[in-house]
Amino acid sequence: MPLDQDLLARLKRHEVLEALRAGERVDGRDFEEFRPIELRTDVISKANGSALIHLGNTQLVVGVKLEVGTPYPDTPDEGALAVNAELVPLADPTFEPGPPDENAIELSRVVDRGIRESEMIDLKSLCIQEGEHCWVTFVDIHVLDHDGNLFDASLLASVAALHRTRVPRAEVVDDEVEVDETETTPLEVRDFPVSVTLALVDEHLLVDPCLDEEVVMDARVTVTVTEEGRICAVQKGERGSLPEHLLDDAIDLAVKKAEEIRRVVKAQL
Amino acid sequence: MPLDQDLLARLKRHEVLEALRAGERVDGRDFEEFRPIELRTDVISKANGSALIHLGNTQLVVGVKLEVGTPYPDTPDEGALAVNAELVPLADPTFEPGPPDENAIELSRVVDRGIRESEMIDLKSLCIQEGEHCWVTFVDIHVLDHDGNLFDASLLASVAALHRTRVPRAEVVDDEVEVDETETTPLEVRDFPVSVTLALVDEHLLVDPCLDEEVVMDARVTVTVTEEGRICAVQKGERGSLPEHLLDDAIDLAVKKAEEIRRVVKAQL
Amino acid sequence: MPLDQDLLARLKRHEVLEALRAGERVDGRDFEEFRPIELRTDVISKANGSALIHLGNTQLVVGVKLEVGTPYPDTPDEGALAVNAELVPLADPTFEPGPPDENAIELSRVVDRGIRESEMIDLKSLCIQEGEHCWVTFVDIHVLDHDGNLFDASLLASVAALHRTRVPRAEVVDDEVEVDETETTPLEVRDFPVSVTLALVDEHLLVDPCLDEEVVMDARVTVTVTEEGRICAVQKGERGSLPEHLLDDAIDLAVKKAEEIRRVVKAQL
Amino acid sequence: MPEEEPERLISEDGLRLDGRKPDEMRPIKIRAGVLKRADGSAYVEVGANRIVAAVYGPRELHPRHKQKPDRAVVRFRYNMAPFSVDERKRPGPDRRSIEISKLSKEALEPAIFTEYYPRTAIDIFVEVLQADAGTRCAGITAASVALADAGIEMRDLVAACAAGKVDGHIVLDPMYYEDGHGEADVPLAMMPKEGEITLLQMDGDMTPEELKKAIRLAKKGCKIIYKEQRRALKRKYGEEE
Amino acid sequence: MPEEEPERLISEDGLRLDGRKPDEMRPIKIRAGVLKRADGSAYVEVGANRIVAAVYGPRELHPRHKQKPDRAVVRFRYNMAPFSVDERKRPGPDRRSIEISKLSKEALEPAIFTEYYPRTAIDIFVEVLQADAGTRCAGITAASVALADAGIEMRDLVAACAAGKVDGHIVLDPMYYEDGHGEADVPLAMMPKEGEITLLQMDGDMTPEELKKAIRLAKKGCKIIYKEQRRALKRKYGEEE
Amino acid sequence: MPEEEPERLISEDGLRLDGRKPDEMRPIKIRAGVLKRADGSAYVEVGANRIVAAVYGPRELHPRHKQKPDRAVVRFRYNMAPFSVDERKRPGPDRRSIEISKLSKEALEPAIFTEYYPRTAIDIFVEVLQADAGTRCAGITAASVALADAGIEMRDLVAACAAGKVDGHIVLDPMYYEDGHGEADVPLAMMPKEGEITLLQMDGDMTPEELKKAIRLAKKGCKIIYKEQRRALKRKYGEEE
Repeated sequence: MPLDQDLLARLKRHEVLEALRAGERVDGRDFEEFRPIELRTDVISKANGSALIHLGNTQLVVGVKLEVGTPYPDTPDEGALAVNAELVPLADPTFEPGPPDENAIELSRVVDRGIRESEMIDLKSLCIQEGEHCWVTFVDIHVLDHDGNLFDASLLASVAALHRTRVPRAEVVDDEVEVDETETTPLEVRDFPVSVTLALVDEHLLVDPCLDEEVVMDARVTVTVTEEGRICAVQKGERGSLPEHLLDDAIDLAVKKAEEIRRVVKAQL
Repeated sequence: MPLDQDLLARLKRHEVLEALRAGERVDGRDFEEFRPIELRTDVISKANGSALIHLGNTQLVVGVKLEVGTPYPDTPDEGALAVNAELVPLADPTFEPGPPDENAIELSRVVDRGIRESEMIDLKSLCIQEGEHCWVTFVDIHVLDHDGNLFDASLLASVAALHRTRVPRAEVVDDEVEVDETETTPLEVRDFPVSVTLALVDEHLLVDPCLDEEVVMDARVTVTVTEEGRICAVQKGERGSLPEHLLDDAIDLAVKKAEEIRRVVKAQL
Repeated sequence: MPLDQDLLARLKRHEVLEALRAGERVDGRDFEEFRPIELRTDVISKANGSALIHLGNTQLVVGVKLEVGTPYPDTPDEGALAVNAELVPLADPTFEPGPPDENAIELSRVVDRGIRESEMIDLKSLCIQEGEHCWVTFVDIHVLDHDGNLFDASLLASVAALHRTRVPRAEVVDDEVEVDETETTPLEVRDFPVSVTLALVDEHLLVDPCLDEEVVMDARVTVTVTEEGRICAVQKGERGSLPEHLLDDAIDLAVKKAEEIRRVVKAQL
Repeated sequence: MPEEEPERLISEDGLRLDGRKPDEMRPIKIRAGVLKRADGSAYVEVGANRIVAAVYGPRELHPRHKQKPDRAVVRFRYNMAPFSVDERKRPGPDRRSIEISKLSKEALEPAIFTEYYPRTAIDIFVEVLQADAGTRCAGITAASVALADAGIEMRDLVAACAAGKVDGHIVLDPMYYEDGHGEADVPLAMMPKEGEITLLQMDGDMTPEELKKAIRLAKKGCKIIYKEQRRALKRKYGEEE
Repeated sequence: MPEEEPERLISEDGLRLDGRKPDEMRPIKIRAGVLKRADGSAYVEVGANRIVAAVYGPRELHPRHKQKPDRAVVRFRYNMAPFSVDERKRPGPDRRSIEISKLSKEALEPAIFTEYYPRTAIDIFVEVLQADAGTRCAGITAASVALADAGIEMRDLVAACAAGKVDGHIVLDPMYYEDGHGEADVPLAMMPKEGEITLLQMDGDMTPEELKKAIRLAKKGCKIIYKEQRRALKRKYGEEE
Repeated sequence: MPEEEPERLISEDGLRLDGRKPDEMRPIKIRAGVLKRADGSAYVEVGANRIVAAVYGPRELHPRHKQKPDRAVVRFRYNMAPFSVDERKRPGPDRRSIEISKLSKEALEPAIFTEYYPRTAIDIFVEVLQADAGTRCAGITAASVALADAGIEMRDLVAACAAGKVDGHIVLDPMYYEDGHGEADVPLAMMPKEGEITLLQMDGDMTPEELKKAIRLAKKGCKIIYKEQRRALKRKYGEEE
C-alpha cells in the first residue's frame, strides 16, 4: 500500500516541467489563468460572516466571529483583528495535527496584512467604549481540500466573509457590555483587497499555481492589490531566488489579474 | 532484563480465557463479584475532604480542595465542579508523565458525570456571592497502584471524599472574600452515586475487571446508579461491540450491584 | 563531517585528568585561579540595567527590565523578582530550542537565590502602591558562548546589571500607574553577592571550571557569599558525591575567592 | 434557540419545539466523496450540523514502534472549527474533543477489518463546521461513509444517532435546545446488519426502563441513518456498496 | 501552622514550637513494598509529610539513542499531588519540581551500580501526597528504599534530612512553620556507610561556621533516617539487606 | 523615539529625523567570528540593532528520517532576547518570529551549496540583543557572514536591507520611529553578485511604481551591506573570502 512517495513526486515534477517546456501548464491553463472560482457566503449561521470558496479543487471555509474584548493600550479607540489559519490534517496528507506550523502562520499573516494594510475594515468603527471595550474580529480560515494557492483562496474568502459580516448591537450598561444578537448592522467595509500568487517554475511565472506546480516551484510571490490598484502587501516565499525584472513583471501581472478576479468574485457576492 | 512483553501478554490472555471457558475468573471470583473494598477517609489534612481506596490491589487517593473562584456567566448562582485524574507513572509501567492522555481524560469525565448528573452536590450551596464569588470544588484523583477498574474505584473514593468534605466559612468584605479555615460546615451532599463497570470478555460480562481482564476485554460498560436506583451516566468504551440484550443485562446487573457496593462502602464512612 | 563525538570526549577527558595528575589544569591555571573577567555594563539601552560578561571564553548578557505588576497577596508591600536563564542553541551545540530544561532552570534558580537571599535588593522599595501595584524585576540571562561556569558568570553579570539599574518614576493616577521613563533613580542595592563554583575532579577542587573540566567533573559545588562573608546559598550538583572535609574546604575557599572576585568586578563597574 | 424560554419542550399534542414527533429525526443529508485530496470523504448534515469527514490510509505509520504487526492502527481526530459554535472555540483539542475522538475511534474500529492492513495507519478526521446537538453521532456517521469511500474493507457501516429525554418523554435525535434543556442524552452507534452496538453514552437522569427504551429508539434512528449512508454511497458508486 | 504568630520559634528552655529539642527529628515511619505494580516501592512519613516512591527498572529505554552503552540511565520525577499543599497545585511540573527532580537524581545516582545495567533505564517516581517541610529529603529517603525493594544493586542506601537555622539556632529537620519563618534551610543527602554527601543545598543567611555546623547536624539526622530505612527493609525481607 | 511627536518625518530640506538623507544607511558595524563554541559566527550593528548570529554544521541530523539524501537541511531560528525591546518579550517563539525564521531560511538557502552536504543539517541561530527597526535584515546579514565564517560553501553572500515609505518619500533603511509611523516597509535580501533577490516582503500602501523604486533602493542598500560583510571577513581572514 505505502507507495514510493519520492518516485511519485519525481514523476509529477517531470510532468510539470515537460509541459512547461512545451509552453503549457500541467492542467492545460494559460500561464496567466486563474482556476474557476466559486464562492458561497453565509454558509455558517453560527458565524457573524462566512464564505466557502472553491478555487479549482482547493476548498476552504472562512468564518468571521465578533467577540467583545479590550482594546490594545496603544489604540484605545479601535477594535482588533485576529486572523488564524488551521491547516487541519483532513485537507492534505502532509498536514499534521497540532498548533499552527510555519506554513499556517505564514498563510495567516499574509492574509492578515492584506486585510489590515488595505484598511478595508475601519477598526475605529469596532470600538464599543474607548479604552474599555471593543469588538475583536476573528477571521478563521479552515482549509478543507488543498490543491494549491491557499494564499489567494484564503484572502478571497476572508474578504468575502467580511463583506457579509453583520455586527450585533452592543451597549454598555453599568460598565458591562450587553450584546443583542438579533439586531445587527453590516460591518463597515471600505476596500476589496485581492492577492495574486505567482509561482516561479523554471523561469516562468505561473499565476494561481495548483499543488503539482507548487511542489516543483522555485519561488513564490504573492502581491496584494487594493481596489485602487495600489499594493498593500507582498511576500516572496520558498527557497529560490528571482531577478528584479521578474519581480517587476510579477507586480504588473498581479495588478492586472487582481482587478479581473475582483470582478469575478464580486459578481458572486 | 527486558522480558518479552508481547509473549507475557499472550500468555496472560490465554490464562484469562482458559479460566473463563472453565466458568471461572482468573482470580477465582464469581462473575458478578467485586473485589474487597477498603476505604479510609480524611487521610490528607491539607485537603477539605479526602479518601484512600483499595479495590483489590487497585489503590488511589482522592483529594477535594475548595477554592474561591468566579461563577460561570450562565450559572451565576452556582459553584463549580472540576474533576481531574492523574495517571502518574508511579502507578503503572505504561503510564507516562505529561498532560492527561485520552484515558485519564475519559476517566475524569466519567467520574465527573457521575457526580454532576446525580446532583449529589447542591452547586447552589457553593455560591458565595451571586455572579461574583463561588467555591470551585476540585476533585483530584491520584492513582497509586493500577490493577484494573479505575472507574469504579475513582468514583467511590470521590464520593466518599465529598461526603467528608467540610466547607470553610466565607464572607464577603469590601468585595473581597475572606475565608476562615478554622470554622467549617459539612458540604451538603444529597446522593451517593455508584458506578459499576463490566468487562465484556468472550461474551461474558465480568463485574469489576482486574487488570488482567481489562487487557483482554473486548468492550467495557460503566453504568452509574443513584441511591434511588436511577441511571445518571453510562459509558461504553474499548474497541469491541456488544448486542442490545447484553446491554440490558449490564444495566440490570449494575443497578443490583450498585446498591450492594453502596452498602459496603457506607459502612466504612 | 560528523566526527566521532564520543571519541573526542574521551580524548578530552584523558587530557584533563593527565594534566591534573601532573598537578596542572588543562588550561594552565592554578587550582584556585579564576579566568580573566571582563565586564561591560549598560550595553542594552532598551533594558533598565544590563551587563555583558566575559569569563574566559564564556560570554553572556544579562538584561534587567522593570515592569509594573501586582504584588503577591502574602507580600503586599513588596515588589517581585523573576530570574530567567535562556540557554539558547547559539551558545553551545548541545543546547536545544524550547522551554528551559533542567539545566537552565537550575541555573536561574541558583542565581535567583543568590540575589534574593543576600537581600541585595530592597523589595519594599519596589512597591508602588500597597497591595495594588509594584515593580516586577525581570533578570534575563542570555548565554552567548558557553565555555563553562555559567553559574558564576551569570550571578556576576546579574549583580552588576542590578547595580546599574535605574527605576523610572511611577505615579498612581486614578488607580492606574503612570510611568515616566525619562525620570529615573538608581535601584537601591545593598549587597554584592558573589558565587564561587568548584568542580570536584579526581578528588581535586578546581575553582571556576572551564567546559573541558565540567565535562569530566564528578560533582559541582556553588557557594554564594555576601559582602560580609556570610553564606546565602549553596548548591551541590552533578552525579558524584563528596566527603564532608572537602565540603568544608570548598566553603572556606569560596569565601576567600568571593572577596577577591568582588574586588576585581567592582573595579570595572 | 427560541427567543423566549418555552414553558415546555413537548406540546400538548405531543410535538416538539421544531414540530417533530418524539420519534422523528431531523432532516439528513449525506454525500460521499466530497474532497479530492483525501482517500475517502463524506459530508453530513443532520439538522444544522455541518460535518466533513476524511480518511487517509491505509498508509505508513511513523514512528515504526507504533505499528501493529497483525493489524492497522485506527486513529481518529474530532475537531471543531472555531466558528462552529456560539462562542468562538479556541483552536486545538480540549478535554471534550479528546474524549469524543477516543470513543468515536472505538465506535468505528469494530467495523473495520483492521487485520487486512497490518503495520499501517488508518487516519480518520472529522471537522465540525457548524454544531447543532449530536455532532459526535453525525461525525461517526460521516466517518463511516468516508471509510467506505476510501475503499477500506468493513464488516458493516456504522450508523450513529442519539435519543434523549425531554419533559419526561423519550425522543429521537435531540436538537440543540432539547439537548441543553432536556433531562438526558443517549448517543449510540451501531453496526445495523448484526445489531451490534459500538458506542453508548448517557448522562442525565433516567430509570433503567427509560434507558432501555432510549437505546431502542436510538437504534431505530440508526437504521434511518444507515439507509441514507447507503443511498449516498450508491449515488456515488452506482450501486449498493 | 500556629493560629497566632508566635513571638519566638525557640522557647527559653530551648524547645521548638512542636516541643522538639533543636537536634531532634520529627516522628518517622518508613514502609517498603507498598505497591504491587511497581518493581519496588516505599512509603515515608516524616512529620506530616506523606510520600510514596516507586521504581521501575532496569527496563528498556526508548528512544534507543538515549541509551548509554556502559550504564543505566537514571530518571527521577518528583511530583506533588494537587491536594498536597495549602493552595491547590496545578498538575504538572513547575520550575521548583524540575530542579528537585534533577538534584534528587544526582543524589541517588552515586549509590547505584549503574554500570551493572548498561543500555537500560531506572525510573524513580516520587509522589508527594501531603507536604510538610522537607519533601525533597523525604522523597530521596523513600526512593532509596524503593530502589532496594526493586532489587537494584547499590553501594549504600541514601538517607536525606535537612537542618535549618531558626532564631539563630541550628536545628534538625525543620517543620513547615520553621521552614517558612526561619533564617536558613540546609537539605542534605548522604551515603552513611562512607559518609559521602550526595546532595547539599542551602538558602538563607549563615556564617561559614553555622553552615558547617548545620551540615554536621543534618548528617546526624541522616543516620537516624538510615536506621529506619534499614529497619523497613528488614521488616519486609526478614534480615538486613 | 523623539520625546514629542514630530510633525513630519522628512524635513523641508529633505532630511530625516536622524539627519540622514533619504538614500542613506544607518551606521553599520560587522564582525566575523565573535563566538568560540559555534562553527561560525558574526555580530552586526545597524543603527541600534545588536545582533549575534551563529552557525553549527554541517552536522548530523536527528531523527534520521528528516535527512535529505541529496542535500543539507537548512534550519534557522530567529529569537529576540527578552530585554531587546521596549516591553519585555516573553521567551520563546511567537508567530512573528516563526514567520521571520521561515523567510530568513528561504532567503539564505539559495546561496548555500546544500548539495555538497547531503544528509546533514546546517543550523543558523540569530539572537536579537537589541532591536531597532530592520532586525530580520540585520539577522540575515549576520547569518550570511556566520555561514562564511563556518566555512560553508556558498554561491555568494546574502545581504539584506529594507526600504520604506515615509511622508510619501521612498527612504533607505528605516529606523524604529520611521518604521512605526511610515506608510510602508519593504525588507529585501539578495545575492549581490548575480542580482538575485532571495527575500522580499512589503506591507503598507504603495503604488506599483513606488514599490519598484523601493526595491531598487533596497538593492542599493544591500550593496553597501555587502561591502561591509566582505570587509568583516577580510579583517578576519586576511583577504577577501
